[in-house]
Amino acid sequence: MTVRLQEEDFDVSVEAEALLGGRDDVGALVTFVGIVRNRDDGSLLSLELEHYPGMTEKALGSIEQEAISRWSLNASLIVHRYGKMIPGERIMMVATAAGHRRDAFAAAEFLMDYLKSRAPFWKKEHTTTGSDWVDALPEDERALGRWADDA
Amino acid sequence: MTVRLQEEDFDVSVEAEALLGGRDDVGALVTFVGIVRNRDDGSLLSLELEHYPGMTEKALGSIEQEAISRWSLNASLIVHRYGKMIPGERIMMVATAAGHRRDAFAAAEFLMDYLKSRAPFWKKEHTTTGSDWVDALPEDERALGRWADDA
Amino acid sequence: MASAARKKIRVMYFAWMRERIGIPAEMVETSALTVGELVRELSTRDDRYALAFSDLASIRVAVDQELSGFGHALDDVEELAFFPPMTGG
Amino acid sequence: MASAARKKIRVMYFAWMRERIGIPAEMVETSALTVGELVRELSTRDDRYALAFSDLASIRVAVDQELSGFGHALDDVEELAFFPPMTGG
Repeated sequence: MTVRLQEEDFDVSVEAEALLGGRDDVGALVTFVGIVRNRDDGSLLSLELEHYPGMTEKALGSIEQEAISRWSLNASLIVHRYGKMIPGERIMMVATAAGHRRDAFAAAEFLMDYLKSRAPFWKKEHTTTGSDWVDALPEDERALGRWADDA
Repeated sequence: MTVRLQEEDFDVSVEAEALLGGRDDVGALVTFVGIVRNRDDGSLLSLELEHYPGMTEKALGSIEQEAISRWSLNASLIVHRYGKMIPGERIMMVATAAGHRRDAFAAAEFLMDYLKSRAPFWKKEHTTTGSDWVDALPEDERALGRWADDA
Repeated sequence: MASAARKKIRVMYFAWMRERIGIPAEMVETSALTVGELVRELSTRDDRYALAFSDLASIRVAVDQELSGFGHALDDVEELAFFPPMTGG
Repeated sequence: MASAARKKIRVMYFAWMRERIGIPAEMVETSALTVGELVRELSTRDDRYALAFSDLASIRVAVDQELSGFGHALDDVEELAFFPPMTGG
């Protein structure tokens, strides 16, 4: 159960290998990778990711603990980058390892939903016409609702 | 949109890189990796995977087409191995790339649910006490039900 | 009523169907009209076939590489496959 | 009624809160009892603060690195942070 903040890129295979660590009780590994997506008109130059050092680790750690208490997981990982990235670059990843695929899928979606709205990250977009902070989406906040029944 | 059957192992990062191919319109990449899971008592020696050459490619191809018609995907991939594997080895993977995480997650789960029950693969377990074919699970068949409403 | 023409069909067996029958595939000449009729024909051949086909609920059938059912007609069918429920992934 | 003791709190600003106020963090001495009272105090300082805190619905607050609300009491609080809704992932 690991949380890591870093400026540099990561390799999904290397992270997955470290997560599994040669164990043979895992049947399902789900990974999610968030990537800097260009705008339809190609106008995005770069994305700048700011975070709140200290709180970020705490928030991600408690989201991960919540996932562990809800699903039967063998291991999980959150890696999130900060700083400047260009379109096509990896921003972050989560990985969940479980005996069965249902647990791995549900926990990965849960981690993403909470990370989106409850972990202190902010994105600023630099485009050909200026720079602006990305607005939070109402659907990201609403997405948390679907986990409430299981609480 | 690719389907590949092979005896040899695969590398998730290499597959993901090939899938994204430098494009910058992808915001979310979900991968699922199925792994040979040992039994709780450690008695599994190996898993043998048989498939129906010809039909496998057709079945996986049509499952993938169905996913493409239901969700907004940029790209998808199914790699499935056959032959003999030991506990801890990768059996198969699916990857789905989309603008948004909802589509990528839902399509990956859909691909897995259909692949489990509708693609011609059979697993035989070789254990310290004998060999036997793995039974299909009723919940895998039931899992298909949740996609029926969207049809 | 048209008389049933004899036709040749490639029949394949997978997983424990293959093991119980003892061969992975064979050419079968039959005048059966449906998959179900062919199954009854095969079942009478010998004990191996009878045992392999004894519980139809646990057997799936593919007609020309598409999942199908025992009621499927055999006209123009080139390849049939019998196997247990699938367990990939 | 206990008189409100003066206390020192580290106040941090992120994303457009940081940009509008012009600094990432500062030590604030206050006798405010709640986060909301402190916000009203800060808002009266100058236009930058007034603008930054003008729409509370679009501001989130963390008290000692835990998401909290404007009604939270300031007793024993060491670190406060104000920022827009989060957009990670």
